[in-house]
Amino acid sequence: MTGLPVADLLVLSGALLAVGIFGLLTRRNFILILIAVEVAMNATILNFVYFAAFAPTAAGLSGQAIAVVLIGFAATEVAVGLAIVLALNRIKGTINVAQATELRE
Amino acid sequence: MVLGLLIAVGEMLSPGTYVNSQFTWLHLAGSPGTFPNGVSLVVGTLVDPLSALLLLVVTVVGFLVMLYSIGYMHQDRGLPRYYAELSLFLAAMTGLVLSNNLLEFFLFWELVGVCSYFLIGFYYEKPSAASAAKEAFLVTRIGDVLFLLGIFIYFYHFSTVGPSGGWAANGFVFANGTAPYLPVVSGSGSTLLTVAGLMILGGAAGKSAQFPLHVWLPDAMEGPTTVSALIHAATMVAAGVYLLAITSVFIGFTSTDQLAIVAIGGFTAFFAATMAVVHPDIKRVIAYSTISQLGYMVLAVGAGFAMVGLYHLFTHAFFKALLFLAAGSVIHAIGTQDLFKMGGLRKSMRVTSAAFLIGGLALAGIPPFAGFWSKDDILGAVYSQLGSHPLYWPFFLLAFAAVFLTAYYIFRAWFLAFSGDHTRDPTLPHAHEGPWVMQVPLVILSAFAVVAGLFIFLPNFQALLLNGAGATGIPPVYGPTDLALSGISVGLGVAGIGLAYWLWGNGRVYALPEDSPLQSVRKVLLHRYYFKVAYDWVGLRLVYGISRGADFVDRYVIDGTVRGLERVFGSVSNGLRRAQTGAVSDYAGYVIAGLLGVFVLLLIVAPYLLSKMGGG
Amino acid sequence: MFPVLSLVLATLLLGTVVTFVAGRYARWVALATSIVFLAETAALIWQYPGWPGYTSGAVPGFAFQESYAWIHLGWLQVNYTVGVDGISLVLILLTAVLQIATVVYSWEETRRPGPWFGLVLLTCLGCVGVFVALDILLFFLFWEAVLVPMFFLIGYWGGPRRRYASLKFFVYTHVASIVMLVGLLGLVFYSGATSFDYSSVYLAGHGLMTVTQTFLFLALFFGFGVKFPVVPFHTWLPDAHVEAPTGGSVLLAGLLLKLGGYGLIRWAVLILPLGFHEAQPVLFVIAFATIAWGSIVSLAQRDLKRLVAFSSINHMGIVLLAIALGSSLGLLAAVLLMFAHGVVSALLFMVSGSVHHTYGTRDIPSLGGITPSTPVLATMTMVGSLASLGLPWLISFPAEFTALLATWDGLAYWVLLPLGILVVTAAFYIWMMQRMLFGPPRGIPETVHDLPWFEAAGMGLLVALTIVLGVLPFLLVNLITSSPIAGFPGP
Amino acid sequence: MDASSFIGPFVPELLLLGAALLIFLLDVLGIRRNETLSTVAVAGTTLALLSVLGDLGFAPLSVFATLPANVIDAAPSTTGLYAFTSLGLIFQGIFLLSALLVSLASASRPSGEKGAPIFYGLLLLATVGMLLVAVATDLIFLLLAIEVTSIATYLLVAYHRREARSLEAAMKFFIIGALSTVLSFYGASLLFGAYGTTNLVAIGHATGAVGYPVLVLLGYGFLVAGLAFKVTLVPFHAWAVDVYDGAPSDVSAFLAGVTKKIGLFAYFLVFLGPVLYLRTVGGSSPFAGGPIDLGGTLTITLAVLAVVTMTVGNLLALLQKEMKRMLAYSSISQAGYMLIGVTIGTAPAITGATMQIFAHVLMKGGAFLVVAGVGALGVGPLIDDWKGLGTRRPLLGAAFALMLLSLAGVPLTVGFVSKFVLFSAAVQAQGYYIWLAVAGLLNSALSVFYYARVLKVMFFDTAPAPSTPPVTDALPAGGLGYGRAIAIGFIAVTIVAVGVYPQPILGAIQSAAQHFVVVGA
Repeated sequence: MTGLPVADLLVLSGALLAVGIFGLLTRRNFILILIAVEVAMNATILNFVYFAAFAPTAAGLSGQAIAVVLIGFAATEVAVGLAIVLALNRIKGTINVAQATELRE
Repeated sequence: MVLGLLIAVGEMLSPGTYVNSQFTWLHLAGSPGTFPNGVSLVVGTLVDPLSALLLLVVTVVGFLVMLYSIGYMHQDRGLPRYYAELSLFLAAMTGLVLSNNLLEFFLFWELVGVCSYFLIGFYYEKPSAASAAKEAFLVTRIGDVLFLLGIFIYFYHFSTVGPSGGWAANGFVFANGTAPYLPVVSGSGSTLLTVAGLMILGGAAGKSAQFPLHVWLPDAMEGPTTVSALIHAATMVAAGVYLLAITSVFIGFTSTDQLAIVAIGGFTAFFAATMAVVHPDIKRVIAYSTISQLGYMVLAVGAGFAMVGLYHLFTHAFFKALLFLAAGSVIHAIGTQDLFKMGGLRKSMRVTSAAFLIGGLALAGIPPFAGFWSKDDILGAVYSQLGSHPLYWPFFLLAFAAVFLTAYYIFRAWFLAFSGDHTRDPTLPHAHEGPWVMQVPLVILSAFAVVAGLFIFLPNFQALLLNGAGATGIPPVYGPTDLALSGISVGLGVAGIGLAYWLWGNGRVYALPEDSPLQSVRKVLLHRYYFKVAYDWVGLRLVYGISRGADFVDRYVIDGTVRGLERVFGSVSNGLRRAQTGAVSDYAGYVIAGLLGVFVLLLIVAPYLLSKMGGG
Repeated sequence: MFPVLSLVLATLLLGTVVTFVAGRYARWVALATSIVFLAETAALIWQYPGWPGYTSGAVPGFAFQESYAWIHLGWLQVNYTVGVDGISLVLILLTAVLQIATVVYSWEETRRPGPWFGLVLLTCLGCVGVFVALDILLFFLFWEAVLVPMFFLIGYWGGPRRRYASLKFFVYTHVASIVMLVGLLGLVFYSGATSFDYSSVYLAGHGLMTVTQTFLFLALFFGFGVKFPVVPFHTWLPDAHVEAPTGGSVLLAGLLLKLGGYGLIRWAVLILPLGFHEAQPVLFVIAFATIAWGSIVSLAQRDLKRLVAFSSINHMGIVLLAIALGSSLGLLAAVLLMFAHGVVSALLFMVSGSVHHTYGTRDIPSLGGITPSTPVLATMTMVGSLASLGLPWLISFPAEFTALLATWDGLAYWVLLPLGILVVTAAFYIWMMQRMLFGPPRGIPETVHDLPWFEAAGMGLLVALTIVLGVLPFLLVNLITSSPIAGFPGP
Repeated sequence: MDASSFIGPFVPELLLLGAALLIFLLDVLGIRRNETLSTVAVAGTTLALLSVLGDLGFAPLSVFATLPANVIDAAPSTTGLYAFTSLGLIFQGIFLLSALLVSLASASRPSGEKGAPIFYGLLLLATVGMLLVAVATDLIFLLLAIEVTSIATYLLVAYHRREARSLEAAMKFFIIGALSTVLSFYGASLLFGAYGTTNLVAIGHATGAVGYPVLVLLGYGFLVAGLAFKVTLVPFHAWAVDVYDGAPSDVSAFLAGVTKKIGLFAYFLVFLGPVLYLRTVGGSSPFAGGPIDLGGTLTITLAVLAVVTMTVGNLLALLQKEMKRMLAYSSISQAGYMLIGVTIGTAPAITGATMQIFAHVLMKGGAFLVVAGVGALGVGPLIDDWKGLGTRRPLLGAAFALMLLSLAGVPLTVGFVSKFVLFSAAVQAQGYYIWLAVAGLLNSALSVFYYARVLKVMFFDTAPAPSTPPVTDALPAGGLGYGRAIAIGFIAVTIVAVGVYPQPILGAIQSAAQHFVVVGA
């Protein structure tokens, strides 16, 4: 499986990942952080799909399967996240993660 | 003690016999290198002329002092302690005399030392007594340490070869009267032997209070007078001389050693006498005289006449003990030791004054008293050796001069104490003789002081001395051979007495004119040449200062480093904890930083290291 | 054959456990255990067949040897192997004596007697374990096991600064033993020894290259040296001693320090001759430094206990010197010294303990002339001090004599240094006695009672031993000389 | 594959699932008594544990065996998702043991407490995830299993829905967790790109024969970072302290005890492949003639991480004031020790690491259980609040002291055995690995300080007048409650027992590790 133009893919998915991470680092709003995580997650999914196209059949299929699984998984994760957001909001009245620094040295 | 006396007497009657028995005290494992079949340190007894001589002294004087103590000490507290320690001392002293090898000798040597330590400190409530005891222990300790080194050298280098009987692989038992070890030493060994000899000298100097380790003996007078008489006049201090004697007889000294010994002895004889000249304390005067007399003995031994030295030791023991006991009964009677407060005791204390007079005459070397014969022998013997080394001269002269001083200071003391018609200090209680238990020893000792010297004319005694010397160098001269020499020494003695009479006789008190140049000399002498001051300075300022400094370093530098380390860790820890902000985005930042770090490791650091290590 | 050594360990273990729960009767249990232990030790000595003989290169054999499989992982062969030779026997005897003395001395310990006596026994158990262990892991295990009870003894029953002292003791010595562990593991795996047993390690260790041996030896030496302790790694000792309760100090000085000496002989010097030879100069320097430092510093101490502590450093320095000589004479001297110092320092620490709770202070200058009020205590002090400064007829002298003779044998005129230090040692003891025992009474409360019977008994035992073995040293020496050092080749 | 052959191997997992479902069912039925639920959980975990032990071939338990013997340690296929290695089974045993102890101890929590069903349910589900991790041979399968655990534990931390601290902990846990998930999956995707497969065995064998070194390295880099979150390697550790601190102590016991261990096992699976491959092929570069030696590179990277982790963890714990945070940091440093095993990767090293993991489950889990119990007695969170506890409650104090000493690696405890084996393995590997041993040993020496400090506080410092009247004896067994008391007692006994005679367990692990080294890669 030589000749695979890895570079341009990496540019794209790498960019997605970077965007996600950047958001995760800079945002203070829990919801936005969740979104950022999703963006980053999509970089991974994109990789699988893309590589699957070049992989031998069996592996290729598994690659697409994995992509699908991951999409589902991402959804669950977000759900859990939202649950926590709600609870947090109920207690603290805010979803600004920067204000939750009770646990520290 | 009686047994000891019998042994001694028996030896007297049949001179030159040896009784030797021993058993292994300590067996050290052998090692391929040094001692192929190991070493046994043995403990045994050896009775030979030398030991017999000293044994006689120990037993007789010991017995008399015990007797005397009954009267002298009767109102003291802690008598059980006193007698226990005294008996222990006598036992140890006997052991020392009878021991048949250097190690055993050292064991008892230390034991008598500690006994003297306790007895000096008998009145331990008195700070002066306590500190005197300390001083005695430490100063002698210095000598002991050197002695120990001497033992090592002999033991290590000369214990596996040598004459039959002694120096066997099982330690260094004295060779029984055979030729001393010296001739056997080869050239290379002789330097070591010289060193060893010097070490022995050091030990002897410590015990016998020879210069420069003499400071402790005068202070030791803090102990009861009986103790001074027994330990610090007759027996223990003589042990140093005895050590030199047996060493020279059984091992032998190199000529260098001999010179050193002569030097120490001669110088000390004079040096101590000068200090005795001015001292107001009756006991200390006698103490200084002891040092000086010991100097004579050392001188004799150094010159190669071990037995002559011991002969003087023998006589000296009696008259010096006599002097002390006499002084003791004076102190007992009027409760002061200050000569200048005394006076006119001749009337009230006839026995005592007579005893002191006899002792003084003996010490001054006036014939026919004991001191004359032995001292005269010493001088004669040394004189006969002057040829062997030019450097003998000055010390011979010093010793000779000391004769004059001796006579002077002892009679100064006698006149101050006994002449005149009343005590200078009226407050003193009226003097009277002590109980009979105190007088009898005085009488007996006086008798000895008169006749002990004459023993030399007993054939047995002569034979004893002759055999004792074994095959040692020169057969010593006995009796007044060189009349001129004797004449001079006696003359000096008489002159000294005369001077003493002129200055102090009949209750006169001679006051040195203030403007006299001698004042400064007197001051120096009174301060004992500032030796004690110097030693205290070294001990207290220097050593203690150093140790204080060391303590400081220990606490704040060495341990400080440890605690510093703790602090460093602590601060690092706190620094790291500050990173734990609690803000989740910071944590996410750390994760990303970590990710980048991992990339750096994977892509840059690791390959670099691998290329360095060559496949890891 | 009958597993007698395991029996000894079992005795102590059982005693410890029972003592812990025995509450008010703890002391009786402890006493009983100590007596049984002493009896067993006596039996051991009685039955001791003597050293099987030693030929250079061959593996030394041990008496009463037992060996059971413990952890076998193929690459990791650990056994429970125990055995004794003369050296161990002497030190076990020391342990037995000190244990019984300590138990008696602290007879009326009222603060939680159960744990107190239990921990005392546990410490002794650890020490005995170290002395009999012939397997590296077993050895290290006991070695470490000693720390814990001592940590509690100091920390719970100690003086005002006990918390700091206990922590310092624990951490400091633990660090040392960690380094030692590296050395031990290296010894096993670099030498390719087939198991952790002494015999195989011994053979393999002799086969190592000089360089490896040197590094391993230094690592081991650091571990053992801190226990000694050697200058400059000694500062845990004064703190620990000053703060420790009397019983703790006794075990600390009497036993724990000996572990260092024993370990150095058994696991470093005998196993790594080449490395030892390379390291000898270092050892000499450190030994001299330790001797001088300990003695000089103790001259400046005001606190009696601190003084004794530093004198211990000085004595252990002599032990190190004797070991460093690497001659049979030296090793013999070292063992003798360890025994002697064990007894004497224990006695002196008991003395300082008694002084403390008789007069409420250990500050020498503020005391004086205590002899009339407490003659017995004063006597104990004198015997202890005189013994410690090496007076003949007392236990230390034969040991020090041998050590110094060995030093002359090995180092010629260097012996002057320890000899000179002897004077200093004498100086601070004599001075201490002058200030504390003699002179006009000072700082003495109205109602002073001389020692209670149990303290007197505890010390009396040691005093008796000091004198008896001082007069008849061959009793001890003949036991040791039948052990491997009798044939120690010496580098 | 037909049902039996599918159901067969997963009996333990199914047992736990069953128990979880039963618990939720009871919840629905309104039966929420803590004791009951805990009983169910305990029963489930016990059965599962028995079957795992049976599979491991412990003769007395062979009746519970559910796996055909030939399955275990069989040569793994390069396509399957899971395989049963005995090492994996041992890990399953460890996970189950921890879950068992936690649910047992939780029996002593106040009866009427809200959310008890959720707690047990999630606990069991998380365990299921772990069990799956232990059998994974496929990268995605592995990551998903980990996620199952993660998601369960996010909620587990948060199940005190009224506790601000718990929620904050959950939030941090979640965010960092999510980030790490992204990273690891991204890494996985890159590897998939490089190798065209996600089967670890295939990857392990293929390491030598693949282009795109950079792609591979990046992939592994992302995986190292992503999984490091679970293993709590420095600097991916920051969340752990806050989470262990904020979570209920029982949960902390579970988290600190085992969840990080799945990360470690994941490390075994993912990284030992290439590393071991190199070992077996004799250190030749997988990209023969290529620019990069993958095995060596990973080894060095992990070594650095290990040393940094243990050192920083210890330093952070050094002056810690709060008990739980101190324990948290100490478990971070412990992770560093375990990583040594992965780094060296020889059978002895894996034995040591596994033993260390087993020991840590006992010590750290036990410690947190004690903390929880003591908290129930009304003792504050600060270490200084424990003053005199050791003398007031000798037994509890002794047990805790035992755990601390074991953590410190004092002999006759399981903690010592594990460290001993681990560092012996490092020395035995020789070469540069001895420095890992030195670093680890020095660190454990450093760690002694803070453990000893706690002992000092507990036993030597005299307690102030009890400020808060102790809530003691609300429960039997001295206020601990039987469940917790039994759990703690069991742990204490085991620590000593295994510490004195580790041969059986060590032997089992050793043989398992040898198989793993041969098969796993």
